Amino acid sequence: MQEAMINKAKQLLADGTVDRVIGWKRGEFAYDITPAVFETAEELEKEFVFDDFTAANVSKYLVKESKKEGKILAFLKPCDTYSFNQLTKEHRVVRENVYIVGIPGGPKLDAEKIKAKGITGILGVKNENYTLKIDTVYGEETMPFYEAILDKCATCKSKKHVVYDELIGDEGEVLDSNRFDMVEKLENMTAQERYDFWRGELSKCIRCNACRNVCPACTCEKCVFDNPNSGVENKAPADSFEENMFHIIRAFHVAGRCTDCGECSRVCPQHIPLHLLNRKFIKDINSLYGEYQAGEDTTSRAPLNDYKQDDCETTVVHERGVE
Amino acid sequence: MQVNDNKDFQPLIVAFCCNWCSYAGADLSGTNRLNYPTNVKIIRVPCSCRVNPMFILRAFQRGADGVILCGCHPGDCHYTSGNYFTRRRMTLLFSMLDFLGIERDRTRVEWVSAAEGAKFAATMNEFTEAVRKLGPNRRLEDLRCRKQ
Amino acid sequence: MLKISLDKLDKLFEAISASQTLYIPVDREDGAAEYKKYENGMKLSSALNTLRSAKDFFFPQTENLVDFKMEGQNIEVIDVREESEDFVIFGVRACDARSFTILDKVFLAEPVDSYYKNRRDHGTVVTMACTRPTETCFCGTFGIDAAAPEGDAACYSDGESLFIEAHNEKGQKFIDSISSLLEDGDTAKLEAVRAKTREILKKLPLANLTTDNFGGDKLNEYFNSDKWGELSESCLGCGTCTFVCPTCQCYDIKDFNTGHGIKRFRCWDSCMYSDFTKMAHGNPRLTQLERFRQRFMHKLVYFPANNNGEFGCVGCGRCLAKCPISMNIVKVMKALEVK
Amino acid sequence: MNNDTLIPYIGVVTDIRQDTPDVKTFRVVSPEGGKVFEHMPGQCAMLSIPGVGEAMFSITSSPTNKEFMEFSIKKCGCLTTWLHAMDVGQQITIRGPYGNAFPVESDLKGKDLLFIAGGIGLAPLRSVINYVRDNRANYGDVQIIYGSRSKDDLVDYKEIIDEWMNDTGIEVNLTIDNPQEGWDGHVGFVPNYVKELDPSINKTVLICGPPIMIKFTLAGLKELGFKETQVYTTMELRMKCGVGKCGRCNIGNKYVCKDGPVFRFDQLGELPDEY
Repeated sequence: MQEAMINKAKQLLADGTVDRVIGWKRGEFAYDITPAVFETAEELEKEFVFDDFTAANVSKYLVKESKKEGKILAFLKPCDTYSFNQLTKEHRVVRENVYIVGIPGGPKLDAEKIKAKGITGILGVKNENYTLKIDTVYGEETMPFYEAILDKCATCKSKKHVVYDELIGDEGEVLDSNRFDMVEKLENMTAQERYDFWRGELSKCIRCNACRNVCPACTCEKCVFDNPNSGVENKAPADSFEENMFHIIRAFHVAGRCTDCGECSRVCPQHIPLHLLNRKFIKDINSLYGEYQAGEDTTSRAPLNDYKQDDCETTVVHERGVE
Repeated sequence: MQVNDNKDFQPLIVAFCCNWCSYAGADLSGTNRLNYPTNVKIIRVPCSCRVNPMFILRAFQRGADGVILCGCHPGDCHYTSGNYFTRRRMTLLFSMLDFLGIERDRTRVEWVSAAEGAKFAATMNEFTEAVRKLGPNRRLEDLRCRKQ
Repeated sequence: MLKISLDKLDKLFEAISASQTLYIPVDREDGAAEYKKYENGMKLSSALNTLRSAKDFFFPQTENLVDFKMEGQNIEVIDVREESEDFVIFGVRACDARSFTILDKVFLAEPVDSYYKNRRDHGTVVTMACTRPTETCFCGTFGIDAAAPEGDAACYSDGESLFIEAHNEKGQKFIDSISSLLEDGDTAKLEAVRAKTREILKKLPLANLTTDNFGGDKLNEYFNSDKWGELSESCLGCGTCTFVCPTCQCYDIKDFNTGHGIKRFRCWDSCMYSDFTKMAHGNPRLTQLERFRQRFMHKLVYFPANNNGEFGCVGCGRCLAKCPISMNIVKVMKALEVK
Repeated sequence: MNNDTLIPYIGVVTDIRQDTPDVKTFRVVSPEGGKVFEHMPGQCAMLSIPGVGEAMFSITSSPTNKEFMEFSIKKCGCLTTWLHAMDVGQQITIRGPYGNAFPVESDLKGKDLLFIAGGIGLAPLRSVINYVRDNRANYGDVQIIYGSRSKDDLVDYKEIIDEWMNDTGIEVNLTIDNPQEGWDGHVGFVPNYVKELDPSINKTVLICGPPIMIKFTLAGLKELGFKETQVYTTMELRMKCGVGKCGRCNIGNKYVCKDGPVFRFDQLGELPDEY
């Protein structure tokens, strides 16, 4: 696949269709891959990588990149195309300046999951028939491939590319995922249990803002939490309230726009399952206002920019589920 | 389930009232000499839809024990559709607060028209009582703001 | 050297925590390790290092500096400082132990930061030698020996016993307080373990990384390098690297209005943030390139320039593991290096 | 526990003078009367209104003034707007003094001095000028070139006219950017005026003003034959601690709050261009 992508990129650069390519660059180890822009065939040849660890969603970079001169080639996985489509819908990217090549999606691997197994000194990771052969300083280790995949890939919602100019591989389909299972499990707990669960998770937050800065839906020029005049600007969770507020508002601000790409949880250095907050909104929107998948199209009205006269009242919250 | 009724507890209630209906409704309940608890602090907003979810959270931060949002009845919004958006927005916010384990009875949306002075007073009485039963807000408070 | 059998660790922790607060690294449900206040029954983590660094103990993420009461035109200043309690941090790795020396250079330089010094005076750092370093480790680059950590007292494990030795008075006092549990032990096996660790350290992928080409004298050369654009292009501008870093020490001072007074607190800040240097009239670091450059120039050039060649990095590898886009000091060093 | 520099003192604002439409000068004393602390010309202090903000301002009064400190502050951000709105009697918090100072007791002693200021840039230099005036025997000739947008924007105009201009051995040259009714002095930008005046190259120069003015004036001075080692300036960047620990006001490895704010141009030349 990597070979095919490099060839495709080289060809498009050579025939002048695009001026730049956004993809992923090899790192020091097997897993530390950095999104990068390539301008020449030599750079592509030397550093471009596409493998089990290229999970980063590059669509947010296109907000900036698509406004530069010339056209850019972007390799987008199915989940990335949803993010890109949503950005197009919000007029945050210049669609004409991006040439999208759809590439097959995951499941992608999570180095943290491998490390959590106690495997240290990782020098190389090979996938042999869905068994990972991990070469380490302390000898070879193995683990099942599916135990090391990213959480976001384990609950993949779609293998379908919703936008592309060209496709490498076959067209995929929307999947019947079990992504709301954990949300449901929490909903069925008591309020006290839910409170304890979230306090445990959110108290780990170090407010590095990685979840916000990586999110393809968070594209405000100036975030309310960075604006000294907003009255809520804060840099560190000085109180548990501020932890809660940041995460509620972060998730709320992307409600109805979040495509569930899972980047927030992937980048969280403290492994907080932030995507559950976003999914809760998605689940509520689906059940209360009709099925809606952000990024699926570029024309429909977002659920929070829309209403029906016979929408349910807020008391629906008080009437359902466990107290 | 609260064991005691917190009879002595005086909750602080913040009520966001839309300028066109609910604030006038509160006014009417006053001119009609209807009683509602002094614990209710009214903040007038141009439309219920002006209320950003952050406002609700900030009220809790600064010591509110319950927050109620009052607006025109659906269909009667001065700005045609503001309260429809409020309704969706607040439904999702309340659902999220519930999801985080914060007592769901601390928040409420009520539609009060300019003619419903009696409803305003009754709503405030009932809501204050409900919050009183819950006791002080502990799950969404900022400890720094607690008065020693 | 004095030692205690590893299966008597509980006894040791109980003894320490009887007289002062003890913090040890424990495993969290998600597999990461973090420092927790010791309570009976807690198990020492076997993880190589904690997710957050140990700097929190001396330089917490937020701390109250001073309170103000405002009344009319008058202001009352309330000093909220209190004498810190005595505490022990157990199981600090060599890299984090060195980071305290670096933080000391900043906070204990005149004028001394009394908040930091207070905790530093009352805290005893008990280190633990590494036996299983991992691929992201490069403490050797900064002259740190993972098998012989610094700290007030150091511990070494040979798989059966834990050996303890003091490095200074504070460490000796600590050992004296638990001496009834300790006995003299033969270090032959321990020496073998340490030799083995040092062998492994030599084989790590980053073992050959050196600081030879960095330092205060390279200021303009590296500042004007054309590599910064490429290196910083995918930086998200988040603060992960700074907040997990044991040596990052920049802070912000903010006021919080509680409704009945003002709390002035300080919190960690990150040079990666867009408002770090923003003033009313403008910002000298307008793009992520300049902010990114600042972080690495500080560690590799500015800090050694001001501190007799000591670098502002200890090679703990946290930023290598945690950066959302995997851009880190090692990649920067390799890209920048002019031989 | 010892005093910590991060814990401020209280200062009382006893006088507020409207200097120009957007600059006010505040007189600050301690609640018991007298100065809150001693300083040297060029040093700064952190002023704050709790809950509003804290920022670094240069002390514009001379240390020879034993009764009070003065700060000339231009309204441009959150805190300064608040300061401009307050009344006499208001308490503020103050800590300092921070930074180095102009070398008035060493390198500048016995020298002929040339002060070049633009707009609010006079604030830090006023401290030095008055220090020199009060220790007149220690210094040679003094020339002051000061320019502003208009006559109304000349900070401390009254003091310049009434005191500085009447002193012997002090030459004051004022200029404004555009012609204006009631102004018969020089019209033109500071850098050009400096070249026109063609000061003797034996003088030591102290310059402060907008970055663009400094840039062009420095180029002009070099043309006239001045060396970088003869020219001092004072800098400003965002600061939080004031003691070189919070890590944001650095230019290269130098902290403006601790190693500055006064730099000689040959020192600045060695540092990266990031200010």
